[in-house]
Amino acid sequence: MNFELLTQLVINGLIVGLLYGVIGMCFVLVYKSTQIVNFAQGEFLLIGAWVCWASLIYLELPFFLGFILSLVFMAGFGVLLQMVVLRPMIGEPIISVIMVTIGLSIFFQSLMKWIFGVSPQSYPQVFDTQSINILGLNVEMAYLMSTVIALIIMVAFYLFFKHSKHGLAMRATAFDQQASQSLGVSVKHVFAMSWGIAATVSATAGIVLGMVNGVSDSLSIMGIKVFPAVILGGLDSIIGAIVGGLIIGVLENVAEFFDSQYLHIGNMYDIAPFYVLLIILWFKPYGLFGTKDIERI
Amino acid sequence: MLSVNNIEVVYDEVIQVLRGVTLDVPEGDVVTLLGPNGAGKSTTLKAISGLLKSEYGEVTKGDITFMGERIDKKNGEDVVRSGLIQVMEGRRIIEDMTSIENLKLGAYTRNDSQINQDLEMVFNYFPRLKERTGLAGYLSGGEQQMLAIGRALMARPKMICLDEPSMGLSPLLVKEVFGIIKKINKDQGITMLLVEQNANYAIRAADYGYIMESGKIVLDGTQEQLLSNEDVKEFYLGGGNEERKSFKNLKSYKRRKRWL
Amino acid sequence: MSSLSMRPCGDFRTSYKQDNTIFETKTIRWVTIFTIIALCFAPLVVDGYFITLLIQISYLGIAALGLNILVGYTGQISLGHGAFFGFGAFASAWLNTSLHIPVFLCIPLAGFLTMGVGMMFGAPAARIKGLYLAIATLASQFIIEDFFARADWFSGGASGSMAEPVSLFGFAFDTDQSFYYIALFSLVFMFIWGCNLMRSRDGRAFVAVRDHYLSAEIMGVKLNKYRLLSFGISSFYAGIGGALYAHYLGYVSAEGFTIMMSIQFLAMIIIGGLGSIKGTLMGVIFMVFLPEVLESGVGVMKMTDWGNIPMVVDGLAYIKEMAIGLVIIGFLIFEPEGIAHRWTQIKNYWKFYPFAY
Amino acid sequence: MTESILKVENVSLAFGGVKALTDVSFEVPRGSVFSIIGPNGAGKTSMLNCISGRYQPNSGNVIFNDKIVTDLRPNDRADLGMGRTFQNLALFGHMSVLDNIMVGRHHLLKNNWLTGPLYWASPAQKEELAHRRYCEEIIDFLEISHIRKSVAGTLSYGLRKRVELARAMALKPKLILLDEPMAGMNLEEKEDMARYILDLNEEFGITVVMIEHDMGVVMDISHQVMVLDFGKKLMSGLPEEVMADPHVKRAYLGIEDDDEIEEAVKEAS
Amino acid sequence: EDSVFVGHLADMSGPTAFVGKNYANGVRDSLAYINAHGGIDGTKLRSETIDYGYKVPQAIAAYKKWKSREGMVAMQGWGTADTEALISFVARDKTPVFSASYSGHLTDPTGKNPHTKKPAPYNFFYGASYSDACRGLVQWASDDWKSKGSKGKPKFTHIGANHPFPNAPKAACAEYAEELGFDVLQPVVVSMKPGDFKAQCLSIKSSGSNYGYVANIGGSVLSLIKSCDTVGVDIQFMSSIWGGDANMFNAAGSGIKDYIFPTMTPFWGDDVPGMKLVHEISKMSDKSGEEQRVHHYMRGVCSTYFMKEAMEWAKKNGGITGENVKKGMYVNKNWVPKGLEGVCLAANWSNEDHRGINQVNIYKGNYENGGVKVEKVSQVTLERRDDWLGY
Ligand SMILES: Nc1ncnc2c1ncn2[C@@H]1O[C@H](COP(=O)(O)OP(=O)(O)OP(=O)(O)O)[C@@H](O)[C@H]1O
Ligand SMILES: Nc1ncnc2c1ncn2[C@@H]1O[C@H](COP(=O)(O)OP(=O)(O)OP(=O)(O)O)[C@@H](O)[C@H]1O
Ligand SMILES: CC(C)C[C@H](N)C(=O)O
Ligand SMILES: [Mg+2]
Ligand SMILES: [Mg+2]
Repeated sequence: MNFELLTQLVINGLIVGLLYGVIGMCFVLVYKSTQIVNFAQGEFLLIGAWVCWASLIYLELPFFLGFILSLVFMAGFGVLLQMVVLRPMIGEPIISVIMVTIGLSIFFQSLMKWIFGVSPQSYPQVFDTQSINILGLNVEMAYLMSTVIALIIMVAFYLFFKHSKHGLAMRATAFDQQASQSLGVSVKHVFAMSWGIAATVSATAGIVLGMVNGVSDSLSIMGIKVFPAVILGGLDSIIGAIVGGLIIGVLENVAEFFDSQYLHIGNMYDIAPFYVLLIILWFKPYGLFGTKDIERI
Repeated sequence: MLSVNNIEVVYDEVIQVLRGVTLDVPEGDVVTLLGPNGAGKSTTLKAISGLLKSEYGEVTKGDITFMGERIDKKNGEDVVRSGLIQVMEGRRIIEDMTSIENLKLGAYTRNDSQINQDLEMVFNYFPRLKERTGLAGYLSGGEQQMLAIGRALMARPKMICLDEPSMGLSPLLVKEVFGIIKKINKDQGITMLLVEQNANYAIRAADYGYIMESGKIVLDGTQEQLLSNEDVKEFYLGGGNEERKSFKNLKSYKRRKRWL
Repeated sequence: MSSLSMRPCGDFRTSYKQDNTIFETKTIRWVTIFTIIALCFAPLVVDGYFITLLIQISYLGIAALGLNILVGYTGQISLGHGAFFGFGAFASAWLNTSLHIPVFLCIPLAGFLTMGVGMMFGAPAARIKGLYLAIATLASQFIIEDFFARADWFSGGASGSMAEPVSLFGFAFDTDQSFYYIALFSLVFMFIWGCNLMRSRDGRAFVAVRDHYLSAEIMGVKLNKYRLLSFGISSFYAGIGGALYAHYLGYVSAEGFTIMMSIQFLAMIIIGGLGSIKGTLMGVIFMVFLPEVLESGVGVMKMTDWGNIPMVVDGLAYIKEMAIGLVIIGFLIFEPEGIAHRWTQIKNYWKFYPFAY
Repeated sequence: MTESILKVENVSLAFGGVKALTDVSFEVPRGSVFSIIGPNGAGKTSMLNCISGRYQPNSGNVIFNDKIVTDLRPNDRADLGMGRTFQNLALFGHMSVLDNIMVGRHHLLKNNWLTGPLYWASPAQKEELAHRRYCEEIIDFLEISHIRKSVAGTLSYGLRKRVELARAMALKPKLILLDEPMAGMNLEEKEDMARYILDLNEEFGITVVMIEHDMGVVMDISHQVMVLDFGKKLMSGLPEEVMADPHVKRAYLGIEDDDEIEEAVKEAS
Repeated sequence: EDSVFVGHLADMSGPTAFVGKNYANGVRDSLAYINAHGGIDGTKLRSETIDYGYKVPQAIAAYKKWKSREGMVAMQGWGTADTEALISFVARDKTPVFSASYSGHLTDPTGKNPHTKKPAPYNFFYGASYSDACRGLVQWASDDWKSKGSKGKPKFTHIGANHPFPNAPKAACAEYAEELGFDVLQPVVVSMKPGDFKAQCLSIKSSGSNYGYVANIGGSVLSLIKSCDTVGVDIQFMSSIWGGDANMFNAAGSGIKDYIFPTMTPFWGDDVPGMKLVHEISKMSDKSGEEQRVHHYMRGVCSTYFMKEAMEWAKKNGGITGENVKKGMYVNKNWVPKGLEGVCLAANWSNEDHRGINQVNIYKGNYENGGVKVEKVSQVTLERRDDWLGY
């Protein structure tokens, strides 16, 4: 058994997994406050990645400026999107709103292709050392950056939901919009806030991915790829998202390990997480940290 | 303080529920709104606090003014911010939050420092809420009702609309609750619009009352007038002061209401 | 009066039987029957292009109805319908080529095979609910897709597998015009099946489970049985739809039964109206015609001098896609409850016309 | 065949810390109206949930018709003839009133997903109509024929309660459990509801277990009353006895004599 | 005035648009150019380009529309998805299709080879089949191995998604590699969507494979190269025909080291007689004439021009019908469309063998100060073995 390979894979899994986690958190945020599963998540990443790329290539900004700029842009974008498209849907059946997000993803998918073309692009070199070596595995700097950012975001989210009254308001809205309204919670603001934050955070993830793998329209697949992570952790748990992300990340890699070394089935990297997902859900129907819904009459 | 002028409400663009309802709540008073099931009481309250939209309902005629300004076009949260809050029918507490969180949520529109005092106040009114630290969804029906009322208090409103606050409460608590309502109204001078089924209490607790049937106000009057009205006695108070007729040997024919 | 109204204005029925009909009024029933008869003559009037679209509407419609029974009526979201559709297609082709079962039998058999698979993947529904379940079905999507690509014996792997045309008593339905009748028949049959299902015991049980599974159980409904069954039935429909698709194309390749297809199906039923049978059909028609209409729109644009602005010419492809997205969004903002709901409202409006309420 | 249709033996139920029920036992005589009263949070609904199978008691037994049903699924208990209504309404919101009631017939219907769709070609249609007839009787009995076709979710609170009763009756139950049937009704409607309960008890011969806070009703229509307090059985007996009990008066009714109501309010105002 | 209709299915917005756009432009410009210069001996070509976004239903609808409304005589298609979906239809309707899906199983019109599931008599494509191209690459690889004088058996790995397109050459190519004395390793699956492929790269690395056939396209290949670069895999990548072009290289940048890829046409800048015509054609959509077209564009052109000449033959021999166009494809041997000498390879189609092209040019790309330099390393001609027909 090739332990060196295994350790390297596990490390890789942890690092990639953390990124899944970050993207997962955006889902959780939107879901926690609006009950909506955002199918346009992937496009958020994409837009963020492209915008930053453009700001570096065309505006020739230094990276961190471009980075901040794109975050600001995305925050505005998120809020605007909410005002134009999602606000009218407030109080409508959740499933319809989910469908709207699917519509959004179709729309932005093509818009991005129109604006930025269909060929993948690479980010200009940002860090003078592209990658550093951890236990024999070369890890891109971008990932380390994302790791740090991820941790910060994570803590921020946690505090936000536990202690600020907006956190409460978001959860309340998610549970019963009419009732929350009757208590003076402005559903609009809650929505705006959560979409704004979600867009911003996704952008971060998108940019990191762009730096590592290059930007291309199909980057948005990430949006779907993190579903298992989110569910695994529990749809409404920030920590869950992170843990789920890590698990899936490691899982993929370990699966790849056994596949390539012993099983020789092929494609376990992509499929295994789903098998595991099914198994875990069977024993923990609300994921690892998800809150049960109240079964009381 | 609050005046509803001849409003009509339509659901789903076709189902008309209110057919010109007019009522009027003077500042500092407790006004009650009685009526059989499906009369449109809850609808009236929803119309007042701007909660119809999310049910595809809308006020098609008439207007509602609260402290001088029109609110019938405002949406829910703004109405609350202007100081009018409703305790909705069927409790509508946030089940997946704890009682405390629910109460804190009630204070959402405030940002002063006295929130914790008010928490204590609520706990004084309803001690048992303090013991139940779990999720509010697991509270018993009555406990949830208490929570709902407490939550409204947390907003420090100028006026509260209560939709059947005594529903599902034990006699002891009903009595308490009405006591509390009266007390709040006294201590804090909060105006109350009280939709009730328990007429005995409601009318006695109120300064003025309206009776609504199938979307219209069919009778209104002061406490005394209502208490002395034959029909009210017959249909709402249960024979009023003379011997209460037993549920067991009811006459199955119905006396015709005079106002119909 | 009622004989001409789209909706009963007051109750004129004299027997429960009359009251239990599929159609709200005689008028509607006759309109429907007449439409179907009219459709039988379609090949004589409209050209092959239209026939294709009608055929597409049929097999997609059948599958979509299945999904609506699962999502709309039982309240279990599925993101794996596309895969089941594909499974039906391969299954039918496989049954025919390797077991040499006549095609017209393969189609229903494929339905049942798919039903089995569907129930297998629906099993988690016994424990998992809501969005958790939705994502669990997403797993089935990917697992099955992967299976297609690797199971050469079943799907022919990279080079796909072929499907003979339907043939009855020596007559082969191998042209669009002839296959159209197979499709139309299947559509009508499966939809009547659906209507009857929903107005009989198990149909009600589904809705009960959706609306309030706790009280449903206390009313005597076996929760898990029905959660599973609705998966079964929905994949049965998917299977039939897929099988028709296979024998229409004559060739099945693992391409195309992707998550995108599953989402397409969801779009159809949500736009059409969840928990509405006629809504399902409306939604499918909407989603099938949308790209075609936009495509011809693009054609028109090319004619105009817009067609000369390179930016636009290159853009057209994307503009079209964006338009699809926009239409979906705009539509849902305009009518979140789906076409069926708007339809009912219009009827209610006319019912009381000219007195709005 | 004993004369008690329902036996509850030392049932205890706890949720984490909260002891909802501790060692409660009682018997419900066949054909009687049996009321459970008690302060809020005393465990009444939980008791009902244990009987109807929503909750599993941590210990103790529920015996229905001389059959131990303690660990049967709720739907199996329904088959045995146990119907109930709920405190927080639990109708099928998007179904028509009629369908809601037809669901009550579920366990009596035979047709399934194969025969049902063959509607005309199978016994399904005959069966459906036969049961429809039965439901219509219930509808007439509860005087809700005017809302037969309307969507349950849009009905007003009181009407919904009535529909729930109808749905429970459709089960053709031997025992029916009512959780605060009178809540949210005005006197007039309470009178109706009381009449229905009496009728379904006397005419249909259904045993009734009822949770109710309205003492007037409880006093008048129930043969036996049990008082729960903090999950414990305080006492049970004839209505008069119970009402006479000083502890009940204080802990639950909170009154010494009837005309206190006036005072209660007066002193407040 | 008389005219015939040619349908053109393209993916310019879908998942394969990355290469699809270039190929489609080649076809579209050629069709326009042909018309601008007298059409098929005076017969105008009516044509419509429909972007079906790699969605099968749209492709079918488009095909039927053209068939029933325009009386289409031939079609320029695109990808695996649409081509395979239409196989039966086109055979039934006798409509030649010139696809950009080079799957081997399209090359056996009569089903001689037992491997063939479904004979595809009306399917043509310009270029070596995915299988043949891959065979060419492994042939080069074995020479390369020898020339390097390395010891032992070289190891070969197929790297690609588990989908029909990447899988198309898998079995065939592996078989031939074995034949050439390769040690064929377990294929490595990487999704068609870009992502972090360090895991796969690590297992490639640990397997010590020497030659890797990259079957995916676009972003996916980009990610693969980047990931393997980071991990430090020492393997000779050999891409499919769609896996190596200027756009890819510009995107991958420094990642490109000795990147081997096949072509069936020269590059834009190359000085061959036929390029003049290509540049003219290109002006149809790019007046300035500045745009640098990638080699997929050229294949689009060739595909259209072979069709054109077949049509010309058909016109002389009983009129431009699907059937005649098919026949037209068979008349010439070692055949290059007029004016495209040096651009399109000499082709041979026969009614029993649709392997029009059995030649691959093999290039090597290297990143050098800000640009990617490509050099031709070899040219492989594959024998027309019967057991390779349709496989
Ligand atoms: N969302 C809705 N859509 C359609 N009709 C509705 C809706 N909500 C209420 N209604 C109808 O409006 C009428 C009045 O309902 P409302 O709840 O206001 O009565 P109520 O006086 O509160 O009765 P109760 O005392 O039982 O609560 C009822 O007939 C009900 O069917
Ligand atoms: N599922 C549950 N999880 C946790 N605690 C519960 C649950 N169900 C009930 N409880 C607790 O058990 C106690 C009894 O609840 P129950 O609903 O039986 O009271 P009740 O007698 O019906 O009161 P009410 O008259 O107000 O309805 C309550 O304190 C409640 O908080
Ligand atoms: C996948 C893309 C490169 C298109 C390619 N022609 C195919 O075979 O599908
Ligand atoms: Mg009400
Ligand atoms: Mg209770």
